[in-house]
Amino acid sequence: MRLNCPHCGERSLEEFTYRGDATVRRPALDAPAESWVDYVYLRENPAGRHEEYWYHGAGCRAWLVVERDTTTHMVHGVRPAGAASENARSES
Amino acid sequence: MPDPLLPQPAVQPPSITVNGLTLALAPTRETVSIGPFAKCLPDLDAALASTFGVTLPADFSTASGQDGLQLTKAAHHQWFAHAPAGAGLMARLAPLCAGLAALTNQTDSRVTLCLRGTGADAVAAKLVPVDLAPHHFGPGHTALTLAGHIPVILSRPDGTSGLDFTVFRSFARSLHHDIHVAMKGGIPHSERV
Amino acid sequence: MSSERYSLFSLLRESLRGHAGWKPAWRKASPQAAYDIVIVGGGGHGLATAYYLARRYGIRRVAVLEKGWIGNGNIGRNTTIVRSNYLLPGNAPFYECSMKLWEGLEQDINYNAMVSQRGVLNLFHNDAQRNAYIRRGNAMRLHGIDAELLDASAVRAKLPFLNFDDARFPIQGGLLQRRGGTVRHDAVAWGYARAADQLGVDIIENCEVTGITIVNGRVTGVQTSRGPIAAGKVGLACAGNSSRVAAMAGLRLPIESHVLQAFVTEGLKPFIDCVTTFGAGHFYISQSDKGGLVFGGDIDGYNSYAQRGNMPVVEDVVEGGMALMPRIGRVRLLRQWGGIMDMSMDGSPIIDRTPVEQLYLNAGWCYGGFKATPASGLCFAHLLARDEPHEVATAYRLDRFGRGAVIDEKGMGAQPNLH
Amino acid sequence: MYNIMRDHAPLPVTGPTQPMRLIQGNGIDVGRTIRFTFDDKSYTAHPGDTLASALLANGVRLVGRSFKYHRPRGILSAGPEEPNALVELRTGAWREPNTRATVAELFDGLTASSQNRWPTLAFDAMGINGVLSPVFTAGFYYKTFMWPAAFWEKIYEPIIRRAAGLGRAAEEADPDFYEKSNGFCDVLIVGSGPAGLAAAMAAATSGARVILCEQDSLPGGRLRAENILIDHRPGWTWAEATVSRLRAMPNVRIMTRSCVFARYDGGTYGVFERVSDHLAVPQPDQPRQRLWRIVARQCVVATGAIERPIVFPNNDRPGIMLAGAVRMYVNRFGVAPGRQAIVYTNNDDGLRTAADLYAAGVRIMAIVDSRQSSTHAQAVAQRTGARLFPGARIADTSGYRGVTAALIRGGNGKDCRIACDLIAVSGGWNPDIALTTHHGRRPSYSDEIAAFIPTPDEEDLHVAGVAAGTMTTSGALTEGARAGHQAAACCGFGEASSPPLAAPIVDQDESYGIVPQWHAMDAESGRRAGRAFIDFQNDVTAKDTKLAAQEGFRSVEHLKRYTTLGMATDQGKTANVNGLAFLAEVNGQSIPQTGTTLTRPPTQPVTLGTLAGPHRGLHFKPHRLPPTHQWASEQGAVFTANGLWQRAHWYPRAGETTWQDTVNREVNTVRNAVGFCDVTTLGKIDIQGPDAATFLERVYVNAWQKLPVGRARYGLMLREDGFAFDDGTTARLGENNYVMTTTTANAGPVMQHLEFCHQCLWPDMDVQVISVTDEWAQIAVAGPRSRDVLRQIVDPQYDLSNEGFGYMAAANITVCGGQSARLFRLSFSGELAYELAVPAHYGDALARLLMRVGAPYGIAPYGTEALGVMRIEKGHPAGPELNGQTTAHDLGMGRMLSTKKDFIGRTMAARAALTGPARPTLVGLRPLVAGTTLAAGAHLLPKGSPATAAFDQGWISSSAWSPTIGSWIALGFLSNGPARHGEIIAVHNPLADTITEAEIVSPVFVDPEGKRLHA
Repeated sequence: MRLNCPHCGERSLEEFTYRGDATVRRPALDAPAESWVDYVYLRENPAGRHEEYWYHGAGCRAWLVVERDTTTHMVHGVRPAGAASENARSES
Repeated sequence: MPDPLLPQPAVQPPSITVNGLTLALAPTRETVSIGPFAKCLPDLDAALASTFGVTLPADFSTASGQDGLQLTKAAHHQWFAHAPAGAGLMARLAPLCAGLAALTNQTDSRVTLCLRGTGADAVAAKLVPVDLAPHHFGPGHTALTLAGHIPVILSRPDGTSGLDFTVFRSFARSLHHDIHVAMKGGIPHSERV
Repeated sequence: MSSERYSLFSLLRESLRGHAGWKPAWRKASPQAAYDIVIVGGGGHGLATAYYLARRYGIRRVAVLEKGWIGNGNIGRNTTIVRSNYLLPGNAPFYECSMKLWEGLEQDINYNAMVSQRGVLNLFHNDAQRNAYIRRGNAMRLHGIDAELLDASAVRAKLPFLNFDDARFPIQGGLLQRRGGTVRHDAVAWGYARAADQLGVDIIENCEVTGITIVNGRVTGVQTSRGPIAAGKVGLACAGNSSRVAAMAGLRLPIESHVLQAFVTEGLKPFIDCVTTFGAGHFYISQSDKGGLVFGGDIDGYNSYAQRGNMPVVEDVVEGGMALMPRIGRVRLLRQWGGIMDMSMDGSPIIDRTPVEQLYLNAGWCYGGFKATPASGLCFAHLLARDEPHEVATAYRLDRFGRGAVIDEKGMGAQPNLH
Repeated sequence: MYNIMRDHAPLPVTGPTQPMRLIQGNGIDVGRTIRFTFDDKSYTAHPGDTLASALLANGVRLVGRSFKYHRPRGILSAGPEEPNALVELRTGAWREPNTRATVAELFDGLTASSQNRWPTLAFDAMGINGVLSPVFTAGFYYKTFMWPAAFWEKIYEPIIRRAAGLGRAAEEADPDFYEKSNGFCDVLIVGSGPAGLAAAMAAATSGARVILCEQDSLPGGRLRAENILIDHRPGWTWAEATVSRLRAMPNVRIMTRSCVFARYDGGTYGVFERVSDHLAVPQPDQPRQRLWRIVARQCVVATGAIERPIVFPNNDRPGIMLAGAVRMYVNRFGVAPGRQAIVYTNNDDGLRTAADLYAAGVRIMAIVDSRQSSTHAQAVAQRTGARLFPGARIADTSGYRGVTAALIRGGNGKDCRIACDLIAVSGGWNPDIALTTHHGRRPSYSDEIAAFIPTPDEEDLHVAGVAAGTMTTSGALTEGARAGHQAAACCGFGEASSPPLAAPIVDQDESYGIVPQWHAMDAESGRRAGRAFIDFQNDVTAKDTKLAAQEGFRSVEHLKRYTTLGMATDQGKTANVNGLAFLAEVNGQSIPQTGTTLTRPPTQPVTLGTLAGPHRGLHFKPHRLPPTHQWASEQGAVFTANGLWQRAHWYPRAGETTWQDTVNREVNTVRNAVGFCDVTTLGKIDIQGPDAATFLERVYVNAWQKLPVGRARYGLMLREDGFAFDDGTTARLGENNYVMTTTTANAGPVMQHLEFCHQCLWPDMDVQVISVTDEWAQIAVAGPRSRDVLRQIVDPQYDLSNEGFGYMAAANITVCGGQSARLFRLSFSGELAYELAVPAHYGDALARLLMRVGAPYGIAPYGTEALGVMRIEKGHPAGPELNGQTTAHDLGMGRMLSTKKDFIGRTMAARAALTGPARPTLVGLRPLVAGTTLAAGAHLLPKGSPATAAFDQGWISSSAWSPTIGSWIALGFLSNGPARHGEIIAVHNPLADTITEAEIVSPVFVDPEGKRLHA
């Protein structure tokens, strides 16, 4: 499997680490305990397209959000996680 | 007062030759990492441009400026500034980048192993999973990747036939060993060089 | 006369008459309109559940629904290892219950699944690992489970071909469970299927569940590719597909589906006697009765339903193998495959009721489901029959994550890719 | 000049030792003779031979024994699909089991032996199994060996295991070297037959980067086996010329002896190259084999097809071969596999064998064509003088160590026995579609060619030629060119619409005309008929298949698993489709209704050495070396692995007889004088930015905003699930500049965690993090004289007094006359202690300097073992306590958790199950008798309680002999621990068969008031 890192270009799996469901959002401090349980333990686990966090640890150290099909392993999109790069110029 | 401390190279001997290829430890150069703070990139570029005539490259290529300064991307939002030993790079950058970027000295954190000679690409291909073809990875290009199990910054310097592996100092001996083994294994007969 | 009971006598008798008397191991049942209990998933756990429901709890109006052919999932795609060398109090009694069921399995179900107690040896390579294994071995002993600590010379005497000469991470010793071993995986599925079938359970293949019927918060049946089936209770035993099937009932689970690869080499004359795990890399190995080296390593590390893995893990696992056993370099890999693991968020399973009444869940087996098959079946049957957890499975509750009573053997936290 | 085209030449021989050798073959060099041995007997051969062709040339037909019944077996095929001719190559550490003789390239001096036989190949005692075969049916072992239960491991299984396997793995470490490489291309072409070469030429001409992989040593594929003219010359010379042209193109790489064994995701292909297996003496350091990871944007699969046998009674005798293989031996290797041949076919292709054998001087005894009438067969029979049996089948064969006759059952039902020493069988060709199914795509069944053909729907995969079911050479050439052109166009080379290169001209298209006859069994053959093998290697017979179906194993996967059909080393290449056809017949279904099994990687067995590559032995994982490593080696340090790091474990000195002596001395040196230890391996992360303090507040449980510049603080991190993650000290070096330390083990995970927090959780925080672990050589200098030692090094303007640089102070300083450095007053040992950091290149010099200037104060280096003893003496948690299962409460740090701010893990750490008093909590333990060992890993039970888990209340996490206390001491976790100081507890270590007693004490054994570290 290869992921097209928005910074480094297309790279092979061994450069990346996976962290699962990227659709979860960390609750506010005062959110009810159930929201925290959901956040920490529950996962979207679709057979099909999935948004997930990947870390390009052996490359540019960027956290990425990858849209990938879990049944075919086809990658449909990769973008930097968060808005951390708001002052990075358009990299194109 | 004791004598000054003397630096110790990370690998020895400084150079080996196998099958017409050489692997050598590059002379130490000064390295400072530059991590721009939020919204500071334009000002930082302007400051660098005014002093060194160069800005932080957006892609993984090396930008060369005045006084031997070279800028390469070292992470998704960090750059390395390199200069020859004795340049006083941190002292020059610190006032320039104050309030604009985090600077850390990285001079001793990395060492660079230079692989030179015909077939360097074929040997490097045994280690790094990136496409080294000239139109993908030409002179001045860099890539953050793995050489075997070891993270490296791979770069193709201008004007030489070869590749540079910049590696964390603690990994240098293992990487040196791995490249040495790859050199001894020879050039695959199918490789064009 | 047909040969319904397997024995040396029946085998010899059939040999003399061209084997004409053997019957199908299980009937090709068609779905009836209603059952007391419907089990979704015709893998090892589902079939074992049905068997114990019928045998131990006397419930025989049971159907096992399988979307393909039985044994098509992880029961037929694992490395066949059984053991009960667990540390934590929530796990140890359960896996020991399973171990004991393995030990009597063949006589129980009249099927030779070749339970082979050749031992499971976990190697350690540094002091911290050794101490963790001592803690684990002692916990096992306190639970009445066999465990022995071997030093490096005892390991060498047992497995002289391991790398003791130029190992990057020298072998210091190992924790041995002699009662651990291997079981012929497919035979477990077939044996349970045959035994359950003989007790009247309907095993229905090529019957995919497409929906779960819920009326007023209570399950009344399932919809399938072969029509609706009413059920008093529905038990899910869908392994890697647990999230998909549970979603039909509106449930989200603390589970991700990951691919785990396994490997087998060409057949060789036997030389690896016990199951061996490498403590300094992702590699475990045994040699099958047919002579193939069966080995595996870590999960690929990303969500997948594709039953295939990728190259980095292949290389990682084999590197571990060569580091541990440098004599296998000239042995050839014959086949690799992938199974889909229901990785739970603490690495331990769930056998529990769900928020939907009369809907029960058996899931979260991570990559340890095979060894659990008999106890999983027994405990799930108990839960389905009695509506209360079996005494060895009281920790496997769905609400443990909310309470914080996680059973995290590896101390990795809520990250399935790290287990 | 080859002469195989000449009509009906007599059978010439090249010498008395190769009675079956023809004058020439297109792939061998008869000008040179080489020697090899098989089962200790010496033979001659020629360069270009495989072991199989050489054995056939020497008239050796019996080469192996089957797995279960130990039936005599010969060579069936001429390729990697070989199920029978498995041998052990070489000897000793180089022994290579289960090697297919059909792909083993011969070199001078090769030694090979047969396997799975005892005492000899010709007489194998285990042949008795054949007699018992009525019992040994499919799955018989599932039905018996159950009573008595204890007998399985003791008796039955050992017998089964002894019979298991074929070859023997070497008994020594593999002495050869393997390497890996990475390749990239636009178009990968698999196979160099007509379709592959045409594809390569088309793609390369478009300008695409092309890699062409051929598993064989020579290009050409089937063109080497066939008498086919392309552009009016022999096909194989066209192949060689095409390869020469391709080689001359700068954008083409041709890889021979390279098998594409797997198709992974994202256009990644595994390729297995045999680099020096064919060489008698490889060059020094030359790898034996090489693993390629090839990334291709497009792939053209031109893998050809694999011929299948027809299933008939006793179809496994040596001398019964695939018809296409026979042509390969005749035309490529110049070997006649027999002198009197019968050709048995259900298609026209098989008839070519009769023609080629006849041309080579072999007598064609009969042509058995299962089709009712074939004008083609009549023509060939007429030309070769063979007796033609139309609509016939072979009902049985005879001959023990080699076939001697066939019983032919004519279309009219009449039997006829004909003597022969070779039966060439063609049941048709199965396209080699393995690579096209690796992604789970099922093939479809073609009635036209009676075989499965690929159904690629992925846009990066093209299939051409016979692999796609196109059965003519001209079709393969056209289709290959089109596929290559399309693949290149998909990569942006050339126009998709423009026509591909004109295909070369083939003089005459081959006819195929298959009418499937899967087997030659009839209902009345009954029990007396000989066994008809479907899977040769695993001895799966037609009867086994029938029985499995009778027992309900009617799904293809069930059949395969129950009978072991297709599970042997040949992966069922010649067996699977026949098995499926047989099952379909038994089930009364069509083949497509019955289904197919998917193939899984690898397409051919791949050595584990290749997959592992160079990373083995000491180089299994890289070493990370701290800056003082060289110096420590010179000191005679004993090293230990700490993750990837190599750290000095202790520094033995003359006169010390055990490591314990050394460690005691090192501890005493620190406690009484001064010692130093390289702690570079601890993770060091530089954190800067306007939000740096806020960021620390979020990732640590405790407060950071008010830490003054020039001070350090201990911090604890949790995971988001509330359990402890890592700890360390973090120093504030500037207003917005911190340096964090992590444990050695967690340096990487913490960095990743911080990046996650920053990039994914709080992207608006303005903070920059970067590792400086390798930048600084950091050395702990500890002991009552540490300040005196540092005063010799630190430049004089820096005040090191307790007032000027107190406990937890941190500063950028200079040493040795201006060398920049960092100084921290931290103590893991509990003594007055510092950590001094200098740029890493100077770490070696610093260690040497410390030895020199510290000598008057009695300085000595200490290793991680002494470090560990001292931290246990001080009750500092480390890896065994921070094991991912413990909470802040467990570690006695519950009160550190701030209630005034958000931090990672805060909410989940508050769950009752993580804070209850019954949770085992950190305590110290001292044995009642000082010399009694406290073993880490022992469990804690109330005194007098039974040794069962019900009474288990905790465990010992770390223990050591404390030279300071003069006793064993330990840290452990115990329910309600802090409330139980003073209690005597039983320490159970069942593994060591000991129960001892210990007192529960505070975990801080040495200087609980902290006077020393504040000195």
